[in-house]
Amino acid sequence: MNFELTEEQKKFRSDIRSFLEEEVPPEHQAVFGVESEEDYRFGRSIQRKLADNGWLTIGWPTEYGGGPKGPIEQSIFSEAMGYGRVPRTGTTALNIVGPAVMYFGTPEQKEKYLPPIARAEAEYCQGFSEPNAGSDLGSLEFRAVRDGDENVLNGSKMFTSWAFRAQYIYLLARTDPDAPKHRGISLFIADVKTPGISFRPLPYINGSMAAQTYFDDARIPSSALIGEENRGWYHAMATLDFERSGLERYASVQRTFDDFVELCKTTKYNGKLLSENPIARHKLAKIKVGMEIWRLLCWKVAWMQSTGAVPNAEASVAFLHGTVQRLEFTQTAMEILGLYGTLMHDPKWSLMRGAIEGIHRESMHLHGAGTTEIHRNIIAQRGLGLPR
Amino acid sequence: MNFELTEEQKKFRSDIRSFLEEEVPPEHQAVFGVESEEDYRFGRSIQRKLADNGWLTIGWPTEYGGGPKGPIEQSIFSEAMGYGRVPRTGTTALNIVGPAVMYFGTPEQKEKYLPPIARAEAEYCQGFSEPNAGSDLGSLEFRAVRDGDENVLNGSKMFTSWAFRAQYIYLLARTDPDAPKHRGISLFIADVKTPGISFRPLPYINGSMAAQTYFDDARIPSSALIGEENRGWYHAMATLDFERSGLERYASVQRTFDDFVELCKTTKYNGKLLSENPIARHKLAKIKVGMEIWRLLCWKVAWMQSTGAVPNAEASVAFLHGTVQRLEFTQTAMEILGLYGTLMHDPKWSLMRGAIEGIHRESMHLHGAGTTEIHRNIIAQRGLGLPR
Amino acid sequence: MDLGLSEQQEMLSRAAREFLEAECPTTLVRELEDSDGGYSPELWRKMADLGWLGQAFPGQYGGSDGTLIDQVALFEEIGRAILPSPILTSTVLCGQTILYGGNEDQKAALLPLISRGDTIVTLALAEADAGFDGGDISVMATADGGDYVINGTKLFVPYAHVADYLLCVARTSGADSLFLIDSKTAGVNITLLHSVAKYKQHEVALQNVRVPRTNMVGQLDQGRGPLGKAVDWATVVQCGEIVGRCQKVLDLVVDYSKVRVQFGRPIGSFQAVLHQCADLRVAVDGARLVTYQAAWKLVEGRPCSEDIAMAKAFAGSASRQATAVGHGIFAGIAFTVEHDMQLYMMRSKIQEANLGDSDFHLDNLGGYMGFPT
Amino acid sequence: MDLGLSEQQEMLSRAAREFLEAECPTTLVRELEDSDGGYSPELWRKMADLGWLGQAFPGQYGGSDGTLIDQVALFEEIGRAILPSPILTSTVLCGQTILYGGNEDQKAALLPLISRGDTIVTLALAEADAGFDGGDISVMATADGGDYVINGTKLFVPYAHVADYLLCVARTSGADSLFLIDSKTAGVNITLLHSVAKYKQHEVALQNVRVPRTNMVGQLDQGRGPLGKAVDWATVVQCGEIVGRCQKVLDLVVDYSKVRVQFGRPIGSFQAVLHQCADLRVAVDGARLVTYQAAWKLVEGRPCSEDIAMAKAFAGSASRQATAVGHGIFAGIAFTVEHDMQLYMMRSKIQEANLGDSDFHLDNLGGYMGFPT
Repeated sequence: MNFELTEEQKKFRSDIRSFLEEEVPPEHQAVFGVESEEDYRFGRSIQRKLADNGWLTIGWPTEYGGGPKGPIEQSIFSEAMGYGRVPRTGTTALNIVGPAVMYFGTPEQKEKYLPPIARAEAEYCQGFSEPNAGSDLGSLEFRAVRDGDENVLNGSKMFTSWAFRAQYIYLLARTDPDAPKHRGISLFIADVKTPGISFRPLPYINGSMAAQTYFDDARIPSSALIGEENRGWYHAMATLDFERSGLERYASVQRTFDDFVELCKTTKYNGKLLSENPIARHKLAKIKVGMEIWRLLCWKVAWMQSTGAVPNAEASVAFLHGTVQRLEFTQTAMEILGLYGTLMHDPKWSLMRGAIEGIHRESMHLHGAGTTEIHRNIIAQRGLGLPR
Repeated sequence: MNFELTEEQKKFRSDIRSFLEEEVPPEHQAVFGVESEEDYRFGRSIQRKLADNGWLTIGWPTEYGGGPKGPIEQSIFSEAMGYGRVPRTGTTALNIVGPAVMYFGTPEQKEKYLPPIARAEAEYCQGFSEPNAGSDLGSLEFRAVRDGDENVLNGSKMFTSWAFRAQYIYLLARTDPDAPKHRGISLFIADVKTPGISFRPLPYINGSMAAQTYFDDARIPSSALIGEENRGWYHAMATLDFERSGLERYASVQRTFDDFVELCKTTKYNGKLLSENPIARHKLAKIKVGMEIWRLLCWKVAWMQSTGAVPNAEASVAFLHGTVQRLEFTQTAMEILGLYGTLMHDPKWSLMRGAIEGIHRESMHLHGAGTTEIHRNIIAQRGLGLPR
Repeated sequence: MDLGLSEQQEMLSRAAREFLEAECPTTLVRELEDSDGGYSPELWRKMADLGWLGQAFPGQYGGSDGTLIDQVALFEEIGRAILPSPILTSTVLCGQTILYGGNEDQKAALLPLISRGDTIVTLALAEADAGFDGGDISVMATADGGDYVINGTKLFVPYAHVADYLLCVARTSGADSLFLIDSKTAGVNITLLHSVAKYKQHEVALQNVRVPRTNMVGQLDQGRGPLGKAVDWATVVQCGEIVGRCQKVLDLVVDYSKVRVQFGRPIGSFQAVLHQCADLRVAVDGARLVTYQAAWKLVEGRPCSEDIAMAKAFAGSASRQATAVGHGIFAGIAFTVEHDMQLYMMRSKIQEANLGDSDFHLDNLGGYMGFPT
Repeated sequence: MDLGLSEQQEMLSRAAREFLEAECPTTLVRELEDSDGGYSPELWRKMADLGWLGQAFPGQYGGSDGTLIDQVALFEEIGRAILPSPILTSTVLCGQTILYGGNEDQKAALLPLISRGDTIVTLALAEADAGFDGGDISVMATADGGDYVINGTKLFVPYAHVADYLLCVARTSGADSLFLIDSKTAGVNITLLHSVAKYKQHEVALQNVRVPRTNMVGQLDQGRGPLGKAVDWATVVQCGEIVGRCQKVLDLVVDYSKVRVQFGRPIGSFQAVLHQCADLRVAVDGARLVTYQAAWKLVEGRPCSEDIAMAKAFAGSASRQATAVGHGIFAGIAFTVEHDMQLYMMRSKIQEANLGDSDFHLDNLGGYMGFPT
């Protein structure tokens, strides 16, 4: 048993931390979401530098220009990115599309899609959810019909994050309407400029801009099919496992928690430091415990991956705990802040640039990567063997 | 709107409180369950005195020797019994069997069964649950087959509280195995001395003694059928509504809470009063709020009944809140007590005669009158109209 | 015992609900978020006509002689509609303070104006280092001839930008006094704060603001008396507003759960959803009862400090629960700005913090229970 | 990084589980509850033979040179089996104290005896007005010639009735010192307390108990040093025992949920049941990780006060959750004495309180975080 990194890994951690500290000063950090064009561009520029340093794809197999390190280094990278509050960009490409193309793509697809991702030049959005297919993703209605060497796409996708930044949309479409629910679905990569694709802006409450996406007889080349036809559901599930630790999310919350603890030690209210309030002390200690549990659960996933094991329930355990924990932290912090919790990023009076109010909104994201209910189902059914 | 009782009701409350204070001194109070023979006999003797005072059946219709008061007085009575920690006896008879006989019994049955109940002379146990029919009571397998002017009973009943005190068992049996689930069930009252009925002791963790009850060709007169044949399920559900406020349960917990708050104000630990611990203060304040909510939810049920309304979801709301609240209180109190929470009724060292440890065990009764899950279903489906 | 509203109160509630459903849909709420004023003067006028703005004032001051119970019932509807307006600060907090502490001239002059909606008054109490209950007030009022000169900065002052008067809590010789400051007085500087739900609260910087002595409400150094009573009253009203909002969130998730189908079934048939709804129902029912009990006791003149503390503490937790349940059940769509759930969530932050959050009231309650501090 | 047990540790765990499943079924646990001794001398002997009783002692004292990680792994199995025995107090708490604080003679004399199971030592620390961490100790030890004379009363002393020695924390001149008291010494009065799970803990009244100076463990007035280290060690072991018990409860409810049919379906297919199981799994996984992390840091000689506090605080909450989930899912039958769930619930109370409950450790943690008291 060993809870520590190797010397080499520690060196990597220290290098990336130093790099990010220098390159991402506080005014450029994303306290929670990525709100502005400037934030986005800045985030991309950082990723390009990370790519130049060989770090961006450190968890990728060497044959695709990655590595040559494994899941532990990938996790160190993610944790550092989160703790450094680097504005998030390119994550769908790096964590989802890249691995899918590696595992299921043709040589041509690999050559076309992977290098731009690895150089932080390509941005992808994801077209999985639909208006009538949320947690029940298998019931999707979006159609892709083969017509010669093209596929004709029709339907609508919800929650297309990054739609207005992306060059590509990575999507699931029903290709065999007669097959059982999960067996008639295929994966595609579509250029967002394809005629027939349009986006309706769908701003999120965390300040970032997503879209609802409409496909009206949008024709894409059949060469954009990723993997086997009608096996898309299974491909998508398999590549979910690539970056499952959730360390980036954890670390960004940990950073805000650490800042908040510091704030409580230095801020007086009604003549007393916030940290002198025994209730605040007790609650923050409790949250510290929950945060540490979160960190450990994430690292357990990373460690399992490093041994070649496929975490499944374990990733849901980490995700579920994190979602609950983040909400508890932000609700508690809002209470400790009192009236200051009603301020957003007020130039004069906000504490921590409104980070607590912001992360409180972010914590309303109780459904990311499947709702918390779905994660509970995964844990119970796959992890504990309960009947469906 | 008026949260207060009438002068007359206050007088009644004050009378019954004084009576119970005098008649049930601390050494006779049931801190949680009724453990000993002596407790039981004492409880019965109090009920007989209450009957003499005309209070025991104050909520019964006058035609059956009750009242002439209504649900409010009934609730005052229940609350006083709980707060006075009167050892509970005869509750199945008074709250369940009595009303069922009143509503559905024949004149002969009323004459036979009601007066002994009203005089606190009859004790009943209840035979509803079965080994394979817990929350899903409608799936009961216990059979009653008509044979001439007798019914032959076969099967087993679980959780027969009071089995060893009772003269009668009030039970549900399947009389038409071919009818849909809830439509082939009938209600009976069986004398526990009937040949073929036997009891296996089933002690509860709160110290009281129940039984698993076996019926092996037990023959009871068909005149013991209560109400219509095959309508027993509906009769049973209808008479559940008689005393639904749950005030007795609430009040007994409130009493322990009040005692505990007093204890915290007077007991030093590590040189400080327990009440000086700000975390204890905070938690106890929170529990006080939850207890008050419980009281109000119970009284809302009582008040609804007093207006002629039939509380349904409301009774489940009160019950559910109470179950959660009691557990929270006892877990918190155990934490505040530290090592003292590991003591039962130790003659020398227990605080509050081990009441907190005892009520902690009692609070493991997370399933009484249907599991908490069932109450949530009732609230959601009957109260909020959610689909089944 | 009668735990229900009277027929008249039920009528008031129904009428208010119908009025607000017609006049204050969430589209208006969104418009008002983006407006400078943060409330609709047109709607404000109608509210005045309905008697809402002087609901609890005596008839002699243009009021409707309503009780706190009536006001809670009305604010349940206001909370349900998440109506943005200065009604709580102007008619309840300031109105009640003037009613409790003002002299006859002040009452006769101001209350009818407030009641008619012609004058808006807002309470300037909180400061940078002190919560709503004041702690040590740093804004100073110094006597100077027949005037007082006021200096210092107030924070979180709602609707100061549209207020005709600021009811300002300031330190005088020995303790706190209350001053009505005409908001157009020289030296009053009002800056909008960047707040959730674009709530119109402000920094109010007071620089040598000169106020005639006759604008003092209540006696010198005794401002806390009437203010405390008004805060008690307003806290109960705030609870009513929270209850109304939570009930609305419950209604919304229940309606959605009946129609949203996933895995071939309405999601309301899934226990996980159903149980969250049931638990929220428990919380809302409880919050409502404890709120009305506090209102009833205050109306009856009974001791009610404990009850008020319990009401606000529990309403706060019901509010957090409603937010979590709403976002959990609506899931993805509730994370979008165009969905209404965020409107309720955003306001939860203001209402939970306003007039003391759960922890503040639990701390008070601990004191009432006789625990040493 | 390696968050798993080593192959050898896995083997130890498996062997321990198999052994305890065979030797310590819950029928034995029930028998031992009702026995006077509260443990099985026969089983105790076998545990000694397996090397469990000297698991973490150096080989030179008859131990197995195991680490704290090995011991946590073993105690997961002991917790799972809810094995009643004095192993925690004798070999862990007292054994480690002697190891940290004893002189060579004491170690050479006692540790092999403890390790072989021939001698049982128990810690007499808590008193009526002071928790396990002592606060102000009132039991006094006064020097008298070559002896010390000890007076006062200890409470909650586990297995005192079968202990050969009491390791007693007593006030000497300036601070606390540790004394090994032969339990047969005149003036030692041991009274069984009426405890949950019939746990054998005692009042130990000490009346002019005379102990030779050579029985002092560690230096005069410096007993807290070795004791504190042993308590840290034992707290992590206690967490391991809790994790094992919670895992067992989870396993039991999962197994039951698969086979118990209600409404025509196994109850595990109902979301309400399924989600409670999932949430408990999260808690148990988390408690295990944070416990092993504390163990690992202690083994590595790194600062670990925070980690120990976090482990016990979280294990305590996982334990409360396991109790509630177990009783909630087993429902009615778990309320009967004949069902095993109550055995786990009853022990949860002892294990949660032992060596500081969640609130105690959260308070410590607050201090480590730099919050003022």
